[in-house]
Amino acid sequence: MLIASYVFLVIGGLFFLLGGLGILRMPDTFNRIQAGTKATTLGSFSILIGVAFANPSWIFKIIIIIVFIVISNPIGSSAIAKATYRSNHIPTNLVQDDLAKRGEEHDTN
Amino acid sequence: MKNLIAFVLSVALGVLMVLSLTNNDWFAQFGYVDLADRVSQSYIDKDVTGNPGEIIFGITSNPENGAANIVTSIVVDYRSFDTLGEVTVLFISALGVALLLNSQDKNKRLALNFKPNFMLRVGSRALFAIILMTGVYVILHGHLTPGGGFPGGTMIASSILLLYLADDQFRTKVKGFKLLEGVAGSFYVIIGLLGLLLATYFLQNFLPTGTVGDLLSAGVIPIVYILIGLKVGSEIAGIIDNFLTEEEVSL
Amino acid sequence: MIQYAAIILIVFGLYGLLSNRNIIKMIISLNIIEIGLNIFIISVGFVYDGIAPILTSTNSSSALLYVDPLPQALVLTAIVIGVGTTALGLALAKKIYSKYGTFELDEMGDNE
Amino acid sequence: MTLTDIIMAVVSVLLLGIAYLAISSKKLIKGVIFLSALSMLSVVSYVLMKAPDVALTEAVIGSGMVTALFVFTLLSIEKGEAK
Repeated sequence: MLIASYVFLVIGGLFFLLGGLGILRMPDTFNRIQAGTKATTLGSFSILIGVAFANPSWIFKIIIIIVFIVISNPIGSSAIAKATYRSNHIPTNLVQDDLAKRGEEHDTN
Repeated sequence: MKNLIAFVLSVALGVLMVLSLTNNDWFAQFGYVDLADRVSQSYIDKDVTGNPGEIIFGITSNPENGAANIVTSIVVDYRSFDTLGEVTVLFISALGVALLLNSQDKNKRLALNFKPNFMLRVGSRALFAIILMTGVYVILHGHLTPGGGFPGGTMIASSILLLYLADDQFRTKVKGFKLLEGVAGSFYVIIGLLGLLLATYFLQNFLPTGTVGDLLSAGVIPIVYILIGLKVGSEIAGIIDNFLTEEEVSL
Repeated sequence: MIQYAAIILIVFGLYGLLSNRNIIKMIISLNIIEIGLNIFIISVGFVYDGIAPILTSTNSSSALLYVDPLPQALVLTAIVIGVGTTALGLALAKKIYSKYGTFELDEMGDNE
Repeated sequence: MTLTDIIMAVVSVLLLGIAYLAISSKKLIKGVIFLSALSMLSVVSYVLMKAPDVALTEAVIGSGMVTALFVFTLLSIEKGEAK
């Protein structure tokens, strides 16, 4: 039981390391959001599952925390992406721009 | 030149503080405090008046103070009068903010220059439920686990802040908050007067304290912490509401 | 170790308070002083190898070695009071801006 | 020198660095964000000094409430300038 917990903790830490590396190495803001959201969501899952293996009586609290992270992390990153688009920090080699078709505007500054 | 004087003054103050810290009998060396010299040891042993002996979690029943969290037992029982004064300070500062920012009657909500999209609105409703539930849990278990009325009340206020941010049209019933705040403060004082009436002094714990570690234990401590949580939450939510309104500009 | 860091934080906050002429930055410096003071008060009660002052099912006896709970009780209320005073200061700053149109103390009173 | 001492030294250095950045930054919003980071680091120091109650309170207030109040103030000012 404890060995499974250690394995999940190490996997979670590895994903956090990869997320941090991605934030450092990625070229523009959208790529950084993608690295910082997906990797840390999976990393937090792994760490929480490892804690659940180590201490099985905390399982209900851990389920609530997982639900919280599932809802809050993508919503936060989507809000950051929207704000980035509005404040004109988009890369120049953009292939497709769906928000412009829907009438969204950049801030004029 | 001004900055140089400021630098010299602040460095002098820092040197004075460091000098007064070293070789001082009143401040023990960092990490080597002897608690037996201090008054805190009697709070941990729960023997300010009686002497119950060693306290065991889940076994000892009816000690002088039944809270398993010793910090809570200090905040809400041994030094409860102090806490009443601090809640009053928070109330007065909330009153000052309301007086400064909300003087006119015709106020409107601060209009953000973008509309929150569908996902943000719906998701923040779900998050609101989880944060509110966590706040209520933290308040109710304040005498068993870390937390209590102060952080729990702030969590309730932050859930309301989330609704304010994610929904354009959201505006709470501010009068309800004001009423809740007044009722909670009044009940705090009433519980203190009941302690004066049924026991000997103001804010004394007049209910039986139960077994250490049960949810229903520690006498009046959970009741008082629920009241503090409601008061702190409604006050900070009122402050946020005042900051998010602006006066109607007549152009 | 962390005690001296708290003292240097207080010194930083004091220097910022004395050298800045912007109201928002002065409030930020006051907050830094508050954080430094809170860390210092907590560090007064720290004991090496002590445990947190909460009786649980694993730390079940009051005869174990605990850290000092009294500074924690003082700081717990002081943090919440800090929010109230910060909000009051920011409300005053907002009123000052609506009257003078600037946050800088030196530029006030010239435009009238 | 135990592990706790080493972590405390690292946290102290980080606290001082971020406090310097918060005071010396030119833009106001940057100072506010550094203040929020300073609050989160002080949460780490409270946990190291075995004060979970204080850490919980500071985590809710320092990262959420105080930052929100500062940002609301700056937001209303910017709106007033745009008009």
